[in-house]
Amino acid sequence: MEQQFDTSKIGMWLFLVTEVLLFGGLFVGFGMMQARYPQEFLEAHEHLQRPLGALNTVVLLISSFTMVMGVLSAQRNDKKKLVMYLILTIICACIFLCVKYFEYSHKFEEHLLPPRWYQAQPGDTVRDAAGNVSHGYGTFFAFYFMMTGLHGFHILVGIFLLAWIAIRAHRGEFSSKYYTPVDLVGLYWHLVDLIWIYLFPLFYLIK
Amino acid sequence: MEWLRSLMLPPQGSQFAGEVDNVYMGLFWLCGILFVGIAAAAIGFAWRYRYKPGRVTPHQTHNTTLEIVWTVIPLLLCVAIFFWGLNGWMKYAVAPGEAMEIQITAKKWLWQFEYPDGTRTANEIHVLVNKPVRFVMTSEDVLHDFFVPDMRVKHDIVPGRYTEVWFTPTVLGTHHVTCAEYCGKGHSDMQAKLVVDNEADFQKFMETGGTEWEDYKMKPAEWGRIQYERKGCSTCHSIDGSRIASGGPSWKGIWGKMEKLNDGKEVLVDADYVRESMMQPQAKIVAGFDPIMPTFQGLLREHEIQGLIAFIKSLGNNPNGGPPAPTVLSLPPKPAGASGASGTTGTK
Amino acid sequence: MANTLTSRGKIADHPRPEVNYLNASKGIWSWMTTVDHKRIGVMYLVGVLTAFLMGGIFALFVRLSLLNPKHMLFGKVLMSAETYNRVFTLHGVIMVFLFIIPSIPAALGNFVLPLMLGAKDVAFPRLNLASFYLWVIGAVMAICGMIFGAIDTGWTFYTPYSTTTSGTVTLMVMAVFILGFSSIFTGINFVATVHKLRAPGMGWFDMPLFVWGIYSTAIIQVLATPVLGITLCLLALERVFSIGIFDPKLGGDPVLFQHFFWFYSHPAVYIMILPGMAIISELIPTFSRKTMFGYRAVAYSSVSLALLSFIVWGHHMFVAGQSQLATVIFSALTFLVAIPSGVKMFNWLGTMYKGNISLETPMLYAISFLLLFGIGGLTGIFLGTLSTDVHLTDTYFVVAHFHYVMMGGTVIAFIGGLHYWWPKMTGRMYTEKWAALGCVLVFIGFNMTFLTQFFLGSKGMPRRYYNYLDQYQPLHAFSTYGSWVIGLGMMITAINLLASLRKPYDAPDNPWGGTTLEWKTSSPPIEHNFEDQPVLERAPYDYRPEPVAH
Amino acid sequence: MSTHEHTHEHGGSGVYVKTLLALLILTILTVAASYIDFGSGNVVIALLIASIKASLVALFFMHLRYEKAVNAVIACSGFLFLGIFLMFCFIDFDTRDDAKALDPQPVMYGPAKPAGAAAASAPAAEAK
Repeated sequence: MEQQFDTSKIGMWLFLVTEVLLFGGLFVGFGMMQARYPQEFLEAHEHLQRPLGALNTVVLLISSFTMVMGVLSAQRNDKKKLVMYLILTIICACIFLCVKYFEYSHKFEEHLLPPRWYQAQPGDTVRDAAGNVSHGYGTFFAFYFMMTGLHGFHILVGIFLLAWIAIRAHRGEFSSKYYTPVDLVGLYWHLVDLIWIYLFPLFYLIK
Repeated sequence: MEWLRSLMLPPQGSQFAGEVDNVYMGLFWLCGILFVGIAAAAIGFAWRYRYKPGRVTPHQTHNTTLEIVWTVIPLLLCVAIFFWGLNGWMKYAVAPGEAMEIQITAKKWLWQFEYPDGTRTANEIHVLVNKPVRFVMTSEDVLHDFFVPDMRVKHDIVPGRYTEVWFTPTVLGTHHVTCAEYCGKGHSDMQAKLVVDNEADFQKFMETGGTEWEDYKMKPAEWGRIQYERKGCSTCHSIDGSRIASGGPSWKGIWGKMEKLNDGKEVLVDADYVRESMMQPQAKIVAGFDPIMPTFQGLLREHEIQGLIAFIKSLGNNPNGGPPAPTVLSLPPKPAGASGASGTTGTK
Repeated sequence: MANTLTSRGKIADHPRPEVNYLNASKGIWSWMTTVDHKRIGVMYLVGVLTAFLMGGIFALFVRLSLLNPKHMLFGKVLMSAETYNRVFTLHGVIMVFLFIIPSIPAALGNFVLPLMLGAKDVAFPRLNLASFYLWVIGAVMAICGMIFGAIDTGWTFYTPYSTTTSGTVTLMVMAVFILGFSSIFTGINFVATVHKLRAPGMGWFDMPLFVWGIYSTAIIQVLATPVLGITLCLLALERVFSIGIFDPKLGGDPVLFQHFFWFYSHPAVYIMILPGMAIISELIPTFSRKTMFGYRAVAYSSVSLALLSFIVWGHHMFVAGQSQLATVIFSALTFLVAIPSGVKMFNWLGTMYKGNISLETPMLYAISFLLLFGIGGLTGIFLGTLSTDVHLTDTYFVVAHFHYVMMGGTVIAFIGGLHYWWPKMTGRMYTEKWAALGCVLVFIGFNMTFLTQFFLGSKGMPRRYYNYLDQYQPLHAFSTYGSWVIGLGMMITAINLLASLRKPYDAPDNPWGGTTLEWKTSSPPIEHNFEDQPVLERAPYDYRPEPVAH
Repeated sequence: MSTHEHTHEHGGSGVYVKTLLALLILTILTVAASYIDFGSGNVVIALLIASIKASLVALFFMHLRYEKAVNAVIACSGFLFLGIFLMFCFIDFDTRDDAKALDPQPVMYGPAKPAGAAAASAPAAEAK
């Protein structure tokens, strides 16, 4: 059992590394495009709602805390608390997605979208003689949607995993002797949080 | 060993070729010896120590000294080779300041060259022997690659950017330019000729201005419109009748007209007058304009002048009529070896 | 030579068990739902060999078309430029993504690795099956892309050509994306297996060198493949949504795409060659009956190659428009790769020295590998050296170089390994004479085909050319004749192996006198690999006559 | 199995609460810092704080602090190789010395076709 637990952990960490590199490619792309369109990225990021981003950061951090408390409860054979913490985590995840929904719909209303659909905003200063705005604005939002979208997809997957774990926990399948799935889903959930920790300043804060 | 070099490598056409070939041949011998050693050992051992029932093999797990030796020696060799290659490449990387600059625009599947004076050619390029030449390259569509095997130079051409490559041609005659970055259906047809000329031939080539005009032999007015934009006429002369501030008269409808000059005389706008206006612009100034036009003496070739005349004529004949502009141009002789360029040249 | 086998072939140490992994359960369904690493390995083997056949046929067509510059065959034009571009693209995509990358790790590695470690299965058997199905889905998508459209980008998908050309590029790119995840799952599985499932008594330096090679490969698969995934996603998004990252018309940078692509695809070269080297490290000690010379050096060189492979990708871009500083740095780093490769070569030769070498088919392949990979590796020096690379890159010299490494290296090692483990996998011996003939024909044909291409390239013939100058015709024709010899050799090899399947089980447990654990079970192995958990008594490759405690 | 339980219960709720508090304080800090202009230090500060937060999550929530070393090595390798990727891309982008037009003209879009803009820029650059 110990052996299997260790093996699963190694497998999970390897998987998390692939996730890091998957997002990493997008981070590198973002960095290079930021170097190419510094002014456009600066102006475009003003359209993001910083308070909502901060709120989501706090929500995710709390969800990470409830998750780790869930794992602790499993280690302590406390089934009731485990289920409670898992449900709390799911609630946090849903709040996160709700906030994201409002952010996304705001972007759609304002046509702050990838290049093909981007509509020039009054504050956009990088323009040619005819008044067409630079492609860089749309590229910023393309990256915004790609990266937060991929992240949001991971949250969504996480919700299903958490629900699955919560049901199994409710059935009493986990104990201090066997709680590998709880631990692995926990690791996954923390990674999703960890990626958001980088996404938040990169998109919302950096000038 | 010259025969071996020429067996493996193309003729040497530039100052790079000697050095690149030396490195190549040096590596060839080094790798050849190493390979013969490996092959001799592999085959020799397989024969010398071929299977005999019951033979007991020694239990050699390792030999630290030997292993360090065959790690360190290759490492030193590699460092040496790196610097040898770097040495040749540094020259390739930086073009000398005095190099003639030729602009290359690559597109599917055509090479377009432009000289400093605006002369353009397609799929054929003339350079002067023993003078460094620098190519500034960009692409209109996808990646291409300017590769001249005889010169040992190659560089990708990236759309949206300007990359460069340079060499000093040392051998007269025609060399092959070829596209080395996959660019689609016509990739392998994207060929050009690089002609290395002596001083006299190069002068002759520059005087005739390449081969582009040949496509417009039957359409002199169209050729004139290209010159109108390319030579900068358009900055001062409109073609829609409007007057450009601190510029010259519009060309619309002036053909065959009697123009009033600032000295009170009148002149018929015909081929002679237009030609004179380009060569000696201060000779006759139209009333109401300043004598600000520079002379184009020596900047326009005969076929370009004729094209401009035809273009002005095409912008509207005065019904009173004037002497017709020549419809068939008498053009300078075709440069030797020029090939007909594709019809899409330079009409952007 | 014919009697070497019988002279030392051991009859099964214990009676062959009635039930083995092949007949433990019956029916297609039992195969499709299996989590047995041996069955998954066999399914992978069938898959990759099918892909190899397809890619090989495309290769023969490419060569046939280049037989003469007018592409005439019996008075007809064999293929147009568009068709030619599609055919070489399919050859590249199939060979790289469907065949070579999964060939040794996923097919042979899946079968052999747990056996070598004395394990019952890989760490995550269900993930293993998932990996196989992802491969199947990727392969089906790629084939759909071929049938319902065309793709003419070359296997490198360089932008902006790939973002602007018509055809089923998006579908093909998504297929490769899925194949990438298949590869990642295999990698995760193997790393965890090597870490956790070694037999009792087996320390890291008691592992067979094949395991070291596969382990190093798995590290690359895990670390590099995700970047390929995201690169291809970005490419697909660029095509669909014009996000402006790779296409200069939209303000993107095509050179950035090349960074992204080669950050995966250079390490991928080592995903392809490291397992090949790993097989050779098994074959040479076994057939020399001598312990591996410099075991630790070979093990370390595998890992260091894996790590070095991540910092040299820019040598694919010396003339592509990256900065000159980057070019110089990448060239310097590239030379580092030569060292571990050289160390391996010298250690293999050192192992043969004073050995007791029998030239059965696997060893013939091993010696072919030494010669061909020797040429492939040494010509790499020409391409890593800056001044010569400018002339040679993007020519047939590069084509010849990587075929010497990929085919002369990996494919030769793969077929050698297939012959080595064939008795274990199928329980049958093939006909030695025909197998040797196939090997010799492939070796001769291969050199005919690709040695000529070095000369074509250094003379200035660019790669991916449909039309070529008449002066190259004789060399091209010779190269094409060579491809027919390879085809003939491969055909003989394939028929010989398939014919052996018609026989009853006749392979001994340990036909070659191997020392690693996979030879301690029956041929073919039982469903759970070993009757009893094997315990490592001696280090691998210990050929001393008397058992010595290790 | 008592040792088993013992080895797996790390930290305890006290440590987790402290970690969460630290994370929340750092979040407030980074948001506050974003309203102050440190020039080129903005990026450094934001990424530094993010990295501290990420480390806290990895060390305590993900138990890396208590885990076997191999998991930490795996986790670090991911970031290490991502760093290599980023570093070499930046080396290239930072030191490019194009013959002309160091920074390509920003590509505009709107009514004008990007193709036309790209074609027009070539002669314009030539005239300089």
